[in-house]
Amino acid sequence: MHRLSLKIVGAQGQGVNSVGEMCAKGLKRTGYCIFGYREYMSLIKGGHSSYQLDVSHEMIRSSARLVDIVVTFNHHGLEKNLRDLKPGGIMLHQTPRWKFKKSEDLAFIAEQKIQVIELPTEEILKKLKAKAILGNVLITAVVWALLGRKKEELEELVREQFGHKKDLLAMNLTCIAEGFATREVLAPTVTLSLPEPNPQWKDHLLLTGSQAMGLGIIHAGCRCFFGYPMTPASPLLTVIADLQNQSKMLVKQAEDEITAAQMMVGAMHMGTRACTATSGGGFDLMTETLSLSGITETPAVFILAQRPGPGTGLPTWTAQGDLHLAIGSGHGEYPRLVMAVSDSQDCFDLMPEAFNRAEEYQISVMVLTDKQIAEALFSQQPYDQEKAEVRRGKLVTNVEGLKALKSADRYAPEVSDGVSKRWLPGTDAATFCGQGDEHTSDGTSTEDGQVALAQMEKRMRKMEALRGVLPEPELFVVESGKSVVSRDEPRKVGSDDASVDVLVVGWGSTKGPVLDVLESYKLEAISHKQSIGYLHYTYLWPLRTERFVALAAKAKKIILIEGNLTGQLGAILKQETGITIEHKILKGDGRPFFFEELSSLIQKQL
Amino acid sequence: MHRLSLKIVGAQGQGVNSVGEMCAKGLKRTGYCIFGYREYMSLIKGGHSSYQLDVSHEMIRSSARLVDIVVTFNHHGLEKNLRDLKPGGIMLHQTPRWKFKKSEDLAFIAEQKIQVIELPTEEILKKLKAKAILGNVLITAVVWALLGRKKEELEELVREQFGHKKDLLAMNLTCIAEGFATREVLAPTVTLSLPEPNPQWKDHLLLTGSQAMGLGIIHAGCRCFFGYPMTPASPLLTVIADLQNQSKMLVKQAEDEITAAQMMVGAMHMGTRACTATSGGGFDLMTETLSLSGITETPAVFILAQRPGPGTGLPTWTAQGDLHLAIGSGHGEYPRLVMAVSDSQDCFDLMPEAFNRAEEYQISVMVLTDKQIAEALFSQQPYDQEKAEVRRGKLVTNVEGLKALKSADRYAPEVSDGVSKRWLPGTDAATFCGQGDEHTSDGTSTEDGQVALAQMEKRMRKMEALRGVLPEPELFVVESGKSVVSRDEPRKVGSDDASVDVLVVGWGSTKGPVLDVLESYKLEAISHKQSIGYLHYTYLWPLRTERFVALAAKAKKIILIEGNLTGQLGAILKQETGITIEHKILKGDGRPFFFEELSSLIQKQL
Amino acid sequence: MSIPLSTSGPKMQDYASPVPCTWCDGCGDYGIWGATQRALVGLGLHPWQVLMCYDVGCHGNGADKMSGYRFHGLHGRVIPLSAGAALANPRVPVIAFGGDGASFSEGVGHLVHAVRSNYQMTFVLHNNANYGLTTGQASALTAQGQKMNSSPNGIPEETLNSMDFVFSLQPTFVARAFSGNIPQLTEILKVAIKHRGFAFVDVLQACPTYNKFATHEMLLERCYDANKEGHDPADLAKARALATDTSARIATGILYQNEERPAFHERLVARQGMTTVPVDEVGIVDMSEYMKELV
Amino acid sequence: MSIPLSTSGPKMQDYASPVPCTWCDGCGDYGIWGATQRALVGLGLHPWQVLMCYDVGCHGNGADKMSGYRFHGLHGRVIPLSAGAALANPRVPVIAFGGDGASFSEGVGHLVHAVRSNYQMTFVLHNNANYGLTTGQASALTAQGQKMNSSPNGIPEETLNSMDFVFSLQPTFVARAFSGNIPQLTEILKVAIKHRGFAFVDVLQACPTYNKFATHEMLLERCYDANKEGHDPADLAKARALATDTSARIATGILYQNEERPAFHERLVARQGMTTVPVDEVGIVDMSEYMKELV
Ligand SMILES: Cc1ncc(C[n+]2csc(CCOP(=O)(O)OP(=O)(O)O)c2C)c(N)n1
Ligand SMILES: Cc1ncc(C[n+]2csc(CCOP(=O)(O)OP(=O)(O)O)c2C)c(N)n1
Ligand code: SF4
Ligand code: SF4
Ligand SMILES: [Mg+2]
Ligand SMILES: [Mg+2]
Repeated sequence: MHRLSLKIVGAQGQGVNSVGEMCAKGLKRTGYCIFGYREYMSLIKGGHSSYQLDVSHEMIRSSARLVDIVVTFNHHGLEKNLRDLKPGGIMLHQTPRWKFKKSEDLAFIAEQKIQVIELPTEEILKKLKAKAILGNVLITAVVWALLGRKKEELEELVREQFGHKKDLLAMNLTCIAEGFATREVLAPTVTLSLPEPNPQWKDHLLLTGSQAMGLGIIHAGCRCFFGYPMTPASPLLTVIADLQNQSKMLVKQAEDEITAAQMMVGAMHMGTRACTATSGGGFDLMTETLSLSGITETPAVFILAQRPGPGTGLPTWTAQGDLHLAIGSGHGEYPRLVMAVSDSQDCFDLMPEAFNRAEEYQISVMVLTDKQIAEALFSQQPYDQEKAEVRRGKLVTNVEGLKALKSADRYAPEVSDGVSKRWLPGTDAATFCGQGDEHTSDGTSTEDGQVALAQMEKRMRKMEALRGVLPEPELFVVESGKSVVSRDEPRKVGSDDASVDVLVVGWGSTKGPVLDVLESYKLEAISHKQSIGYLHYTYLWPLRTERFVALAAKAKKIILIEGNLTGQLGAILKQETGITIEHKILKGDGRPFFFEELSSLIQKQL
Repeated sequence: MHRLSLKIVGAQGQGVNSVGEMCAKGLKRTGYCIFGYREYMSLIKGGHSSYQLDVSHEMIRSSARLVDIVVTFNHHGLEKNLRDLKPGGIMLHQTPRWKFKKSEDLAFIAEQKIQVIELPTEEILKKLKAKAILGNVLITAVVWALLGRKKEELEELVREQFGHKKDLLAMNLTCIAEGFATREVLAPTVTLSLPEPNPQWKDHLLLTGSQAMGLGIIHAGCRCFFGYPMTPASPLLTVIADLQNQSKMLVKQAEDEITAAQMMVGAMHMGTRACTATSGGGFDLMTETLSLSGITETPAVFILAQRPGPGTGLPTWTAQGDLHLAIGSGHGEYPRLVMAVSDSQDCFDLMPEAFNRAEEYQISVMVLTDKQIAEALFSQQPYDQEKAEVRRGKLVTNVEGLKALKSADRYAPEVSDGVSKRWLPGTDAATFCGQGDEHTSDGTSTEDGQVALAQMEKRMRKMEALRGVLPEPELFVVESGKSVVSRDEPRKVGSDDASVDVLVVGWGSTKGPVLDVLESYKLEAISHKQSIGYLHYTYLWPLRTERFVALAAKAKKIILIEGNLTGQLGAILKQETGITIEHKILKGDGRPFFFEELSSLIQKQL
Repeated sequence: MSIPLSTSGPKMQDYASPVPCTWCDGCGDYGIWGATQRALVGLGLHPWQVLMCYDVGCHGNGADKMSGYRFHGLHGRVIPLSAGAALANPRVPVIAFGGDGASFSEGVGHLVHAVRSNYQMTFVLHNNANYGLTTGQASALTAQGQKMNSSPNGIPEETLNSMDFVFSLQPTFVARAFSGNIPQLTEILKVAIKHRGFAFVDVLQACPTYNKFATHEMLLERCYDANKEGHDPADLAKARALATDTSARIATGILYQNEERPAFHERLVARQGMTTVPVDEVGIVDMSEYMKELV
Repeated sequence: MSIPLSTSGPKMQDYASPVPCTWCDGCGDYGIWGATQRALVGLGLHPWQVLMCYDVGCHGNGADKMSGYRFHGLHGRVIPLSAGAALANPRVPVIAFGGDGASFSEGVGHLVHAVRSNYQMTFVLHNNANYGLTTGQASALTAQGQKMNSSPNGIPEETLNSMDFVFSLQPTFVARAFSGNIPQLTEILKVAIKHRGFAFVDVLQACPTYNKFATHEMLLERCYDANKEGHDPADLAKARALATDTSARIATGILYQNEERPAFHERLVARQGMTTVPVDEVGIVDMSEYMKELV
């Protein structure tokens, strides 16, 4: 797969994101698949940040560690990001009269044949009497020229954005022209080689995981969102809030996470669909509510956006360190469902399912995401709107059904799947108490041991029922000469799986780089041409293990890949199956897996 | 072992606890071992409650399901507690002209040869012109007479209590005399047979687990206690608060659990010893702080008193359902120590260790207890005050040490056990930042991946270091004809353990009933005379597994006993060793294991 | 708030529960429990038309002692739970019951923000000035110098002046009542439940078991009906003064009411003109328009 | 509070840190940061003699930008953390820094109880009237009608009157300052740090990036030094009026101070007469007397 990587770096607030977004949009429209990745620091302005775009005419889902071009807004980038360049890479900077002084840097530039290009942005803008902000267009134009793309493509973009402001548009167009001209002067022979575009990408959406999740939430019929800002969950709050005038959703920024969670549970009890989103520390505060909704059997949806902990940790970086938290937090024993998204497709598709499962099983559903997914930019096929349905399980709303209800139906323990009927305040029926104390079937508090046990067992039966209906993890197989093949239409277990020699197991945002890496192998380059399968867990608790056990039994080697230090999925797999995964690729530095990095880590294990 | 069981029942506030405590004290002073158990409801007055005393001349650590006598304060007890009686048992009640009417009750009484005795308390008190409260002494006197004990023993007790109030004392003595006389009239031939007393018990302390833990905390040099009321942790708060004028401790009832936890961490950071205590729901709220102290490496001690969840659950009953909570809660990955007390000995002995480990490893220590331990009454050998020591690990306090410090010593990652130096605000040394963000060695925030990883790994190394020094679980073995023998002086691993045929595994408050049951077997009555070992886990995370693995390999059968529904210790044992424990005795009704109940459950598995 | 009236009025027995009350003799919770039922019946509301939410505490033990849709949640969290419910369906009157421990300690932040947010709901404070259910610890409203469970020397903190506090938050409805005056409390609750926005009803509640400083007798003696003495609930300054100063006598009644400020859900720009409420709106939403923006 | 004076006075450079500040240009946090160091030097306190605790937020990013013992904890929790530290060793002055988001939303309960508890500590509110670090969401102190991140239509809640709120809690020290007036803030902090009990210092802080309604310029124009105009901090009624009403001008300075009420730790009956503080007392305690009671 041909991959071109652009990295725009500079101080936060300097325009890194603007240039990144403009390039991304332009390239996608031209017919490329884009994967965008942002790095920034936990402060407002001035922190060194970057926006990286990995571009291909084929599907691309990860970032490379080394890039073809670094575009830097300030001199820090010149030094800090020099070693992000591939041999022959381009350093495009804007620092007048910059000279590398460190001998290592000079040696590196010479050895790696790095091409350093100085763009006199300030000078040009002065000449054009343009405001500083127009530097972004100028830079983009230079990059565009280096990419060998047409000026018109960029012109169309700015026309779309500034069409209604004539003067501004004119100035933008001037900057584009100037950018192309400048490139001809400064670096006429330097180019970044893109493959031929593929028109299939033109109609794709370009969105972050947070945007995708926001759309998924709205699509799912969620009508109330209770949030509290916390990176990397706040972008979702912003997305949902910004869409409220369109979606007419009720959006509340609560006074804290406990409030957000309680409001969500209150709204769910009343009968709408509601959710909340937070990160680890905020989620800790929500866990008492999580436990409450376990006993009241209130549907609930919690989005848990992971970042590295403990404590405040690395607020603007990524991790997969809160799986055990999602599974083990909240006092007492009660059923719950933990699922994890891996990309913009999941972000959309899984949201209706989260609400459906929450309502069908009257449980809390935790949807794990992470900073990487929340802020990465995906090229997404327009969503299929026919797939989702609203399933509300044993919710009674019709008049006859309501009339027939007895209070004691609410928590009737005699149900084999543990799920009893549910109906809503304000409907004309026998009333009950949604009860946080241990209770009898109509929600009366009880201290009777047998009654209590029956309720406990009733609730816990939901776990077995759920385990029975949840999909097994998805298997992606690399076959000789072929791309990654998903074995999951329809998702099935066991016997018909080709046995794989090497079984790679993972979850969450690691899926992107793993698939990119496996796809790049196509088994040609791999010694012994072993077959490799990637087993991706979307549903993490309750954990289905049949497929894993079957594959593990035949695999010569199992490799666990997780963005945490202890191998949390590995631990629960062992807890459930007794199988120890000896080979682990773990990561605890707050960064996602980069393409080459992961590729070589996997290769080492093969 | 000869066991006599008395159960006093009635409405909360009627005097159940007074009579129970008086009997307990009297019997212990006379030379008996007492195990007291309270049941009551989550309301203030009127709820049906009980105080059960199991009495023996030998060590006794559990309650029987069936008792020798029920003393009831009201008519509810007559019906509700009739079936708590053994064949031939006594129902002593105070309801004038009570007649059993239900045919099942009458049949039960006849078949089981229950002796029903009506004590005309009201009438007698009227005759004596005594206040209602004196009914308690009267009843106790009757019981005392039935037990065949001497009047003087009881007289001494009331003399001790009321010696300074002459009139009251006289009236108490009159009631005792009247009680003995009444018994002669009402039931001259009815007796409760006690074995010969054993003077060894006379000097024992009679205390609840909460009292024991309070003493342990004070003994450990803990100087600040930050609490918030929540059953079953509130009795500890009450104990500590009531002792404050003696201990001079700083006791603060905080505004909520988050505050209590934060204050504790603040006080620990400043350099004193502090702790907090709560139950599951309150602990949920503390978990963000738990995670924080993971990254700031602040010593912290959390007491987690378990009751059945989820939600409010059964607030005044017992459970062992929060082990996974203690291990898995709090976002991110960080080291922690989880230990569980099992009786009044542990409650005292483990507290200094909790603080020592917290300070040595600069981690949070969670001490699990439960309602059963918190409120049970134990006969406790006076504590050995020579055992405990204060170990504060790498805390630097001496002038030269302080002078030599650099800021970067605080979180220096190059330490093999993960523990770096610590020193206190207000001491004349280089200063640092106790940092909740990921940081460099002096506590400066960092966003550098390598620095972050080094700190993560540093902290996680504490787990391995800790695992190396924590004791293995204790093994108790039943040998032919002998009582339970502990194999643990000194605590050692593996090879020298006699292999046992049946390995019973458990933790926490189940230890008492398990030992009582095993002791009762002495292998005589058991088919095939298998040897049985009880492996008791005090230290639960990190989990030592060498001894378990060695014993499991040789055992013909392994039985897991836990007061929860999912087998939480079993799950972590499997996660760590891959060994599945097939046979499980689990309990989720809020009650502790009763002696006969557990005995027959174990027997069934043998 | 406009409450739909049902054709056949409910009766007291519709609110009856087979579960007997478990409060101590003389507990003020009986009075609040009785007045609540009367008020609901008086408003013509059937049990199925209301949602009552309970905090944890002695008062919360009332959750299963009457009919109606109810929810018994966590200690200190009844306000946000109720607010969430009320936002989801403002057509159903939501009444929250909470203790002083819950409302001025564990959950005081929720009270602060509910007042300033003016959610459409009623909050009934069971103010017994202590933590009843956990057996008599001090709350922020416990008087100085009282020996309490876990405070054997009395509390070292200042007692919080709850009314000054609530008035600092710009409430739209403040009433004070006494658990021993059921008729007055009933009338207050009727107005509170119909109030547009957040109605704060502080009920001074006798707790003979643990509160020895503000007893039924003391309250009976010192409480008076300010409305009867001519107090106009529209007069904010007077209301605040009356509410705050309880040194001589204790003013009860509807101390302050202002229905000009819209309730929270009415202030949401995005939902102006909506005729449905969120519970009506659950269904798959077409995303075509949203997707267009992202191509 | 009596602070032990050291023989050789500290200098400004003792507080210097090699870590450069990361606030936006024109951020009021610079002023507070500078004034804090000046105040400490002015009081003769060496970096090792104080503990500074930081909440999470833009202001909290200052935790590693100066010397001294410091602790950087969780969002909304700086007050109880600091109070715990101060209780453990009241000899070390403890200064807590927190944002308005932290103090009036997530952690508002702690503020309430710290004021009524009168812990021996200083609390410096970085009041930029928004959530800075999470990129400009509204806080409870954000003005009406402002479009903020996640509130594109402005906030639907009422803005909280923070001073009326704090005064309702019977504070013993209330000051207001402006981040643009470093000399005045320095003097205020010096008095606050020495105050007996909980000193609440509200610093109106410019946030050019997200706060467009209470800008540096606007504050510069409207703030005046009330003490210079003769306001006596002992006058509670006047102090409250000055603090609460900011419609025309904004009174700054030490608005209220009362040192007659003992600090929390001084009010503890059990610890009367103790000459040690809890950090001095860690050691095994003989339990013989306690055990005697239990035989
Ligand atoms: C998180 C949490 N902390 C503590 C408790 C224990 N608890 C139950 S009720 C209560 C307080 C009761 O006081 P109040 O709210 O005044 O109600 P009252 O019983 O006086 O009516 C407490 C602390 C709990 N259930 N949950
Ligand atoms: C429990 C928790 N929730 C949310 C956050 C995210 N967060 C970080 S700072 C902050 C608020 C910042 O506002 P403020 O306290 O006013 O400080 P400022 O940045 O304005 O100085 C929030 C919500 C967090 N760190 N922890
Ligand atoms: S303790 Fe007080 S509040 Fe609780 S039920 Fe008894 S009297 Fe009522
Ligand atoms: S966002 Fe505001 S408060 Fe934060 S650093 Fe920038 S100016 Fe200061
Ligand atoms: Mg109360
Ligand atoms: Mg702020």
